[in-house]
Amino acid sequence: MSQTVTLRIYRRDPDLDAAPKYQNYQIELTPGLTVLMALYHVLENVDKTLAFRASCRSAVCGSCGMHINGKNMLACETQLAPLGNEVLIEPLPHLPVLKDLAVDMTRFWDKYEKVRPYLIALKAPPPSGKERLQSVEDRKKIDEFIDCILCACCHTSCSTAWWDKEYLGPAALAKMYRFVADSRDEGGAERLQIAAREDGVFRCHTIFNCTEECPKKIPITFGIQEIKKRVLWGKLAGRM
Amino acid sequence: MPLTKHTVYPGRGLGMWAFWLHRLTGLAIAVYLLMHILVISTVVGGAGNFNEAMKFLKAPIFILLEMGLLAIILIHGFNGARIVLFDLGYGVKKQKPIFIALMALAIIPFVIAFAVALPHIFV
Amino acid sequence: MSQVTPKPQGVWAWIWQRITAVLLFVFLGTHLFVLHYVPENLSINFLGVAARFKSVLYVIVDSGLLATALYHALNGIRNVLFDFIADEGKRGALNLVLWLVGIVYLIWGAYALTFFVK
Amino acid sequence: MMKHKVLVVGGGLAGLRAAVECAMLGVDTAVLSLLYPVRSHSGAAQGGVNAALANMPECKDDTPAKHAYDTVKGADFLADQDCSEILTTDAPTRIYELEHWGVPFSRTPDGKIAQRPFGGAGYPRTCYAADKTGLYILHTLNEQAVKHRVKVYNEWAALSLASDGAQNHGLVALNLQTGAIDAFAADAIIIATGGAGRIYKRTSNAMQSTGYTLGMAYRAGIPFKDMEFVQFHPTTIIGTNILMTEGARGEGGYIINKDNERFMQRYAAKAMELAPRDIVSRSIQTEINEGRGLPDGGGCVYLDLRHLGREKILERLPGIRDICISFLGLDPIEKPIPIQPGQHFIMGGIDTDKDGATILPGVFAAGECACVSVHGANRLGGNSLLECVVMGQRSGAAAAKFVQGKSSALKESVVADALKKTSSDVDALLKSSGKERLVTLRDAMQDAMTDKIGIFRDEKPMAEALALLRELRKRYRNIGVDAKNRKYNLDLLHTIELGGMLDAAEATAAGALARKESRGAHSRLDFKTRDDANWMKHTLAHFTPDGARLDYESVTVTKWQPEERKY
Ligand SMILES: Cc1cc2nc3c(=O)[nH]c(=O)nc-3n(C[C@H](O)[C@H](O)[C@H](O)COP(=O)(O)OP(=O)(O)OC[C@H]3O[C@@H](n4cnc5c(N)ncnc54)[C@H](O)[C@@H]3O)c2cc1C
Ligand code: HEM
Ligand code: SF4
Ligand code: F3S
Ligand code: FES
Repeated sequence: MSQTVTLRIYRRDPDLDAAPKYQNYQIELTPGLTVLMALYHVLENVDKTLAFRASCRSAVCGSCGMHINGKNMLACETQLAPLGNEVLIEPLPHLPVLKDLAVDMTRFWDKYEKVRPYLIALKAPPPSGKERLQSVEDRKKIDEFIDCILCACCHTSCSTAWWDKEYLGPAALAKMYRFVADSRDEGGAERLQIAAREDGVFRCHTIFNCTEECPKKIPITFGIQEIKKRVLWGKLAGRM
Repeated sequence: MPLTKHTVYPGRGLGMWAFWLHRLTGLAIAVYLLMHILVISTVVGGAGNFNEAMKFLKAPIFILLEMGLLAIILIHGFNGARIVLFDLGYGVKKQKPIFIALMALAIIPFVIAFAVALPHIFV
Repeated sequence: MSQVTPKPQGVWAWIWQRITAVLLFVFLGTHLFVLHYVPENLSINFLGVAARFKSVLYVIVDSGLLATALYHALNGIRNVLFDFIADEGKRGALNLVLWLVGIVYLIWGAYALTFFVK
Repeated sequence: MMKHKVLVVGGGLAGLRAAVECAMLGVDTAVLSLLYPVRSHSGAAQGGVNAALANMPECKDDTPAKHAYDTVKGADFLADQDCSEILTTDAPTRIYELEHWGVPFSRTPDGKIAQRPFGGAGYPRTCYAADKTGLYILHTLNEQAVKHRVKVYNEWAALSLASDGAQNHGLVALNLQTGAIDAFAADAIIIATGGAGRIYKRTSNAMQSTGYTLGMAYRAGIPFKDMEFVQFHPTTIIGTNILMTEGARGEGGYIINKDNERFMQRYAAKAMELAPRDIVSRSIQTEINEGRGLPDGGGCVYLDLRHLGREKILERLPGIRDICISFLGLDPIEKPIPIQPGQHFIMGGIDTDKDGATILPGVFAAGECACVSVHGANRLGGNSLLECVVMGQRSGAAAAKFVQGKSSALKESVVADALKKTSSDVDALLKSSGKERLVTLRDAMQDAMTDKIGIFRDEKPMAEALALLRELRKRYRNIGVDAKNRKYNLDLLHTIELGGMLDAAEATAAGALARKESRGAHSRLDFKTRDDANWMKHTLAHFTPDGARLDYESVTVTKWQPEERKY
């Protein structure tokens, strides 16, 4: 007994189409079929002009973030069957559309680069040339935040980031927290200065969409609040 | 280049609804506040004008509206407490239950005020 | 890598929004209690208001309420608008307008509140 | 035309490490990558990266020399021993450096980098960061590239090299986002484009691991080395072929066939499911070939974890369970996991020396696409990420030196000619009314590779596959694309890629058919043993329009004479 599902896909080539079109594709449901594999099926057998991003097909590369049935998620790890008979597939919200489901990520990467996304180590490494020591407990503090795959599901679900194009946004701030919380990082003051600016943590209204949508279950808002707290105490103590 | 358009993120995150409630109630109270100051301050103009205005506002419908305003203030105030809590670093990972609990708590003062106001609505 | 440009910091405004929020909880709580839980006060008239405005304690509470609520409300409006206004110049202009509105309201409100205090 | 001193093709571990090296040496460097660097397949590596750090109590007397011996033995003695020694000697420096750059390695109780045991190694020497080592290293290297302001051309596909025969002057590439084709003049190019798993139907590799650029280098006159050595992983899930780590069997998982039989008892009665990778892969394949697969004689067997119980699965194998739920829609606590062997890694690749240099001056290669050779006939787990950082660094340093010491000027005319030629080729492809289609040819190639150049090899099927692949290469000349727009045209990209994949596949089949012995991952039914007298040599495959021309090169032996591989 075969069951079919309708994929309703956002189509747009900005060079040609003034407005987006939604196109329907019937697809046969097979056991274990993911949204991504269904898209590949459409691309290879039905409509070769379809554009989308994917690579690892195992939820680690962060390419395939899309807006599926009204929520941001990774197409590759999402089973098609539970999504219902008609599945709406759109690009990540509020980023410029390059073509169909592929969005222009420039703004997203800009924010990432703004938070100095690298370990800042002022002191030279140990004279032995060996590793910096880090206790098991200290390592645990960054457990959740190092899992970010930069898929932009969070950033494109945050209303503040939609409206305020300058706002650093949850992904960049989660990256910042990954370093702020790392016992080896010595960029503390510098990082908090960046966080304290008008486009920084204080534009976050604790909407929590980011945390809700993160496919890696990173408690992003928690990280942002931790940074706020540190900036706050820094200010109050006159350190900043 | 074109964007997809959303005003409200279509997901159903409770946190987002809390945000929208807070923002809309905040703006509503802000508008009310600015009017309220103007209206009440006409008291300096003497009894005549003021009582004239207040008589108008004594109609039951205004008392009902007043109750609505109270509800709005309670929602904003109690959720505001939630936000301040988060800003101090408490409860961020339990945002949903905390929201539900505070909203439940806000019902209590509302019910009491409503009971007090009830006789005035049906005069 | 994009250069970090120092911008005016909105941290103090953010902190004051929280401080006024906590104060409002107290002031507004009292204000509402007096108005909504004391049945006689539900019908507002000149004598009642004028009488309340003669009580120094009440005037202190309401003055506090006036100042904190104005700051909190106008700064709140500013917060909302800043989500949609990125331009530095426009943000500056908005700040100015809100401060003006706030100060005018504060003076007028304070005048009315203290009108009956002898 | 864009100009850079060094242009790195590929933003995976090897490419980023090379780019960071050049940038640190003050050389003008750019990365050109089909994917945003953090999307590279290196991010999928789970297990870890090897280095003799001697951090665990059990490995106090581990040394780079012992690591080198394990590598050579694992390679079934086909590795160049001087290269394997370089790999393992550089290892500690490279790993400490990664730590200094911020890789969040898991830690020992005294705060050092933690190490775990891995197959084929005498000591626990695989440094790890939970079960996401590759992801963390990839992101850290990307961060270093940001820090050193390396320019990245995102979502560009390299199409062809611009060589005048004596030297390379740049390359031509397709900007996927706009559809434009443009040229890059560069004194040195470092190819670091990863594996070629997609020439097989069943592979643990990413969609983007096509091996196109292998064909690109090959056509520019750079030979392949040892392409016939392809590693198969025994346990990849059916459908997507996502990897189920060896840990699942390490924790006590069974493998069963359609009759519910733990068939490993017939192949490796002692080690059972924990026999070496190649043996387990071969056993599973035998069961499937002989009709005891699932469902009803189909293409998989079961990895059964149910007897481990809910608690153990949740505690030790949560990642595995998540994958099963997301990708198979089943919970391994209640149901067995349908698995099958899948292509996992290519030991061979673009022939390079120990500094990543190829025979074409101005072209370097590093990472999985290159063959130094450090892995010989079989790679050890954890040595591949290591190769990426060690050879990435070395090729970066060598390219920087090459560029700085270069006297002759770049010939931009050569690059402009290459641009003209490649542009017109692509235009022709877009306009072509060719009858052949991507999916037909690709599926035929993938089926042939999987069925006939797979885990078991035999004269007749291999000859058939080789003939078919040559036929497919001919048919490819008559290919057309259906999507005609330029922007983000995946049909066009995939069709171009297929050309390079067919080159790599054909060379693999040719090498495999010629090598009349069984060594490492190359396992022939008609020549079951290793033949050091005749075959202790590297295969080199040179491009000709009709197919690979093979010749051979001796293996460098320094300390260790070949011996029988016993574990
Ligand atoms: C599932 C899995 C698990 C693994 N686990 C381990 C492990 O635990 N330990 C270990 O040591 N090894 C492991 N390996 C092997 C190891 O991960 C890979 O060999 C290694 O990561 C390859 O890195 P790379 O830099 O060579 O290429 P990749 O990381 O694959 O990067 C290739 C880059 O080239 C770019 N590219 C490709 N084509 C083009 C083109 N035409 N033009 C421009 N750019 C292009 C891509 O965009 C990408 O940036 C594993 C492999 C797999 C598949
Ligand atoms: C009972 C006491 C109150 C508390 C605890 C409280 C708390 C808060 C807090 C914490 C914020 C900041 C939200 C953010 O930055 O995301 C806020 C915003 C705001 N408040 Fe209040 N508030 C109270 C009363 C009021 C009153 C009386 C008014 C109006 C006169 C008001 C109007 C606003 C407005 C307009 C905002 C901006 C909304 C936004 O940024 O989305 N609040 N409030
Ligand atoms: S924080 Fe989560 S949602 Fe945001 S980019 Fe990282 S993985 Fe994606
Ligand atoms: S959704 Fe946005 S506003 Fe803050 S909590 Fe998340 S960043
Ligand atoms: S394809 Fe890599 S995350 Fe989905």
